[in-house]
Amino acid sequence: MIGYFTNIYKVSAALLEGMWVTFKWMFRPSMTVQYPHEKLTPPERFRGTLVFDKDSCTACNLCVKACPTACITLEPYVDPATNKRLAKINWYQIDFGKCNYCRLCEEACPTKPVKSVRHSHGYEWAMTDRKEMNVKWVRP
Amino acid sequence: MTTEVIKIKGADLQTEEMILNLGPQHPSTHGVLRVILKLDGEVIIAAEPEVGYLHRGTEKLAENRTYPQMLVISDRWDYLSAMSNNLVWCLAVEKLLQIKPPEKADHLRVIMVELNRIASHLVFFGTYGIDIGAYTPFLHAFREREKILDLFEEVSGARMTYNYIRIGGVMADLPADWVGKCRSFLEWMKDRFPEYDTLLTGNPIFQDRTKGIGVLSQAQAITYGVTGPNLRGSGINFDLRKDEPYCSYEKFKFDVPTGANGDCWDRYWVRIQEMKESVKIVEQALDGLPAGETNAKVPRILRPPMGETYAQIEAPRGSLGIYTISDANDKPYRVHVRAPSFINLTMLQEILVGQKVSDVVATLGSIDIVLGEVDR
Amino acid sequence: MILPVWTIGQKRAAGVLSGVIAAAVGIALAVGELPVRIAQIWESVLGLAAKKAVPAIVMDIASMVIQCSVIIGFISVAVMFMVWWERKVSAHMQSRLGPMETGGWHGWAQTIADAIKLLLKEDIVPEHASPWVHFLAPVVTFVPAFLCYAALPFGDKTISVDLDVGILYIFAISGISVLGIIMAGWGGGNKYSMLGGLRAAAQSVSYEIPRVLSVVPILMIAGSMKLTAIAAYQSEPVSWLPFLPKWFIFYPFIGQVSFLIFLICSVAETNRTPFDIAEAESELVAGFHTEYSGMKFSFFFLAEYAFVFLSSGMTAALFLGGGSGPLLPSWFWFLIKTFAVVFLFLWFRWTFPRMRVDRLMEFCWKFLLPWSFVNILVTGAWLILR
Amino acid sequence: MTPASLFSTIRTHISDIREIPAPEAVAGAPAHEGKPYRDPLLFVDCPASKWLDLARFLKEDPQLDFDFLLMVTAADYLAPAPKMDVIYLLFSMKHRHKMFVKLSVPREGASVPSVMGLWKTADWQEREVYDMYGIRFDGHLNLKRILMWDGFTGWPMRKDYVHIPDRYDD
Repeated sequence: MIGYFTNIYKVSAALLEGMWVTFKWMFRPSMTVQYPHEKLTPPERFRGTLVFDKDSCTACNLCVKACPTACITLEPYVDPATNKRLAKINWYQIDFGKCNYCRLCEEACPTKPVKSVRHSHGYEWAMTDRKEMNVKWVRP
Repeated sequence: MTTEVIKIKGADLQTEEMILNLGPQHPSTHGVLRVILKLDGEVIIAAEPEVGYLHRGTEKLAENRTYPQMLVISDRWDYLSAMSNNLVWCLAVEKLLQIKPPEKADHLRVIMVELNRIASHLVFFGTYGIDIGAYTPFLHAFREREKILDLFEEVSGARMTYNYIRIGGVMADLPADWVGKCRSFLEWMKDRFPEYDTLLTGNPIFQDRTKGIGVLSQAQAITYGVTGPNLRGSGINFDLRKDEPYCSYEKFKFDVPTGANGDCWDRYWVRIQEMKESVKIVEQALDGLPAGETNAKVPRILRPPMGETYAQIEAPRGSLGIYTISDANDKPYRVHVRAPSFINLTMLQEILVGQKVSDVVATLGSIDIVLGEVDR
Repeated sequence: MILPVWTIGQKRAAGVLSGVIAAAVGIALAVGELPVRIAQIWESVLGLAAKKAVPAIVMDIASMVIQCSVIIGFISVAVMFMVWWERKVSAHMQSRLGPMETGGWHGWAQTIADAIKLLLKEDIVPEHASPWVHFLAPVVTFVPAFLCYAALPFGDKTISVDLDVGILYIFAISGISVLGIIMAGWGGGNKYSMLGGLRAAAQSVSYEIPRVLSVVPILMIAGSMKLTAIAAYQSEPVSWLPFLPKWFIFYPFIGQVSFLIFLICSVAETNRTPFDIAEAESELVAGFHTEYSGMKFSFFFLAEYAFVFLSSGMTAALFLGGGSGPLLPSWFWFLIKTFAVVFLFLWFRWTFPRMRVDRLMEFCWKFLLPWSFVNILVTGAWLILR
Repeated sequence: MTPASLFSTIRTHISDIREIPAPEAVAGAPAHEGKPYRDPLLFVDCPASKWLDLARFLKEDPQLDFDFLLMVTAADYLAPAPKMDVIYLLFSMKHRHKMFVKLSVPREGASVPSVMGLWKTADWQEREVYDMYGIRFDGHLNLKRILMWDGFTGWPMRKDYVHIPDRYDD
């Protein structure tokens, strides 16, 4: 008999404790970042959309080999006079539909001080058509 | 093995079973899983899970990707604990190459894997609360997980597909104030555990919904090859971090929680205790963080020698193993991923028989499967 | 527990909140006792009508129409407020913000936007649903909620129909809405909603009995089923405890037990957690109202919140002394107490998990029912010995 | 128990199984590749017909007690000789030792006795091997595709699998 009542007491005490936790949290500041008004600044190593620097790239194809999903295609610049391939880039295309933002291309890129293909901190990018996913940089 | 359907023949009353499809579009199947239930009223006669909706053919992909590129694919197996997937792949390749990562890399790996275990168990805690009907724990759990993901974002650059643990070490050293932030997170986490206990663990309605349901006996657990918290929930003290210590786990003192009678409550309780243990491990790893560089010497084009190896670690969902056969060129000849969720799911067809519909959700939630890993 | 320091946003919100409360109290004091005001207006209208020789029957119809529209208007406004309030309370309990954008400060116009959206939504009737049952289900669920408000006392003497069997009337009419839920479950034609409908039927029927029995002690003490009489009985202070008002909740053993049983059963009656097995999201997806969209869905929503307000109104009237309270007018006291009980309903929903079907039935038949009988026994004994 | 002693206890009971030797460095292999590596475990090759009673012996013998089937997989070889290996990794919970068993089967129309009766985890893993490699497991209660959809033709994981372009290839 006593067990019956102690059981009731224990059950209701546990239920009330649970309610106290939610009540306590009601008056604490919330964690939400209201996106359009407040924006989080991504940390320094954040892997945002890829950015390509046309001039410093030497068309060495290392990034094409490093990419796991082979979404980078490029064409080196051929000098029209001597039609020899120069260490410059003609056009460089990344298919963002297949890219999975893994930074392997940036690590493979040998260009010194600043890498020619690297991740920027941009995360707000949307497109309405699939073809827009193939971003192409053309060096005149 | 489909259990044969027991035809219930009342003398006059001919009750025939109702076939109910749980999934693949269902809020509580944690992904794209379909369970065909044969119901008699609310009691289940036969259950046949059907998988394969999220099959991306990682083993075929692995055969034409170089060893470092395969890391990116490994993030996508158990997408709630990508660090463990990276770690098991790196351990397999390091075994083939016979190289040993430096001391600091081991510590960093342990910190990352244990933080990832806390994040993965927090997702379990949140979604299991919702399966049983309590909505608030989910939000509280994801608030804590958000803090862990911020830490990962600072160290590796991404929130879910980290690609941080590399063959021979780690991608880069910790940023400057990372250790301070990690310690403050651990303090914050320690205050949250008593709250979780009052919110769900101690709640009599929750206990009433999970105690004695979906009982998995020790013999069943072993014959079904179940590993991880589900196995420890049935009382078998088997944890790869203690049995086959990899990347310097033997240096850390932590105990392995085991349940008593293998029902949903024990599996839930084991995971909550494991979170507390992981906090202890991360603290010890942070205290003993040695100096020194973080990468072993690894050739740029990786060509492991001929041979085959099986490396396994204690992932949050069980023992995750990689079996690779290499024929000495830069792409693996054959890779097989021993996914714990895929094997833990097999026991579903035997446990569910005889249960009620609302218990299906509790049992399925307590096994804690991730469909990315089931279908690979 | 050190009180956490509040952010600027919270300080501003607290400021606005206290402003709103002060304004409400100001209006309440200005309006004063409602019946006195209404009586004055009503005399002047009658005088006008007498001069124009308007027949008496027209006056009665006019008064009925006015009363109905006042009640329907009040209910829809109250329901809209409650929907918004539930979303804000649940958000803050889960350390998030809830609606913030629509309508400026803390998204107060969110429910109005939802209502308009639901009005404009296409009303889908599933292909293998039986049309009439599907069409009538929301009506059968929704109309009883409004009928019951006729007998609810919003303060002393502000009651539209002062039935002397008020409580019986409310219990009887609110029983019909279970029929609506079963029709919705069966009418929808899909397996999940049928399961939901069956569960809701079993639950509502079995929780009706302890709910009614828990009110019996109050009838025995107050001696009548008239809600206004019960409210009047509770207004003077209790003889042996001078500062405590004579509310039924303060009666030593009887009051607390019947209050708790009544509260638990009304939570179960309105299908809210921890008893919401009818629309258990994780198992039955949305239970009986999966097959409804647009206006019909909002009827179910309206019915649920109307019943929540009705149950908390009755709890306030029966246990917390309806309109009695110092200083402020009685209808304002009634609103404060009702919204306090509504807050309890919300609080339960965002803290407790859901009970399993058979455990829920067992809890009702093996725990609540015997305790309500014991309660009646104790009241009887106390009445004889007094 | 060390692999050698393991092998000797098994050898006494079942005669015609042989231990697969660890691969040595091929004579002409370039130096930087390093010595071939294999896990220091016992690798046993067993003819498909003998597999069922070997499995039962491994499971029931108290000294070995392999009660835990960790993994079932397969590998497809074209180069030296066209064959397929079905690979089992067995583990003992009590003695904490592991062992590989390989069954080499021909590439066409291969069938291996199913060990579903001994270890229930083999149910789905054997279905996956069937789904990926086309190796039939006789005695399996529910042998049908598990990861690919039922209407899929061909065995995707075989080395000579050619993908038939379907509507998903844009």
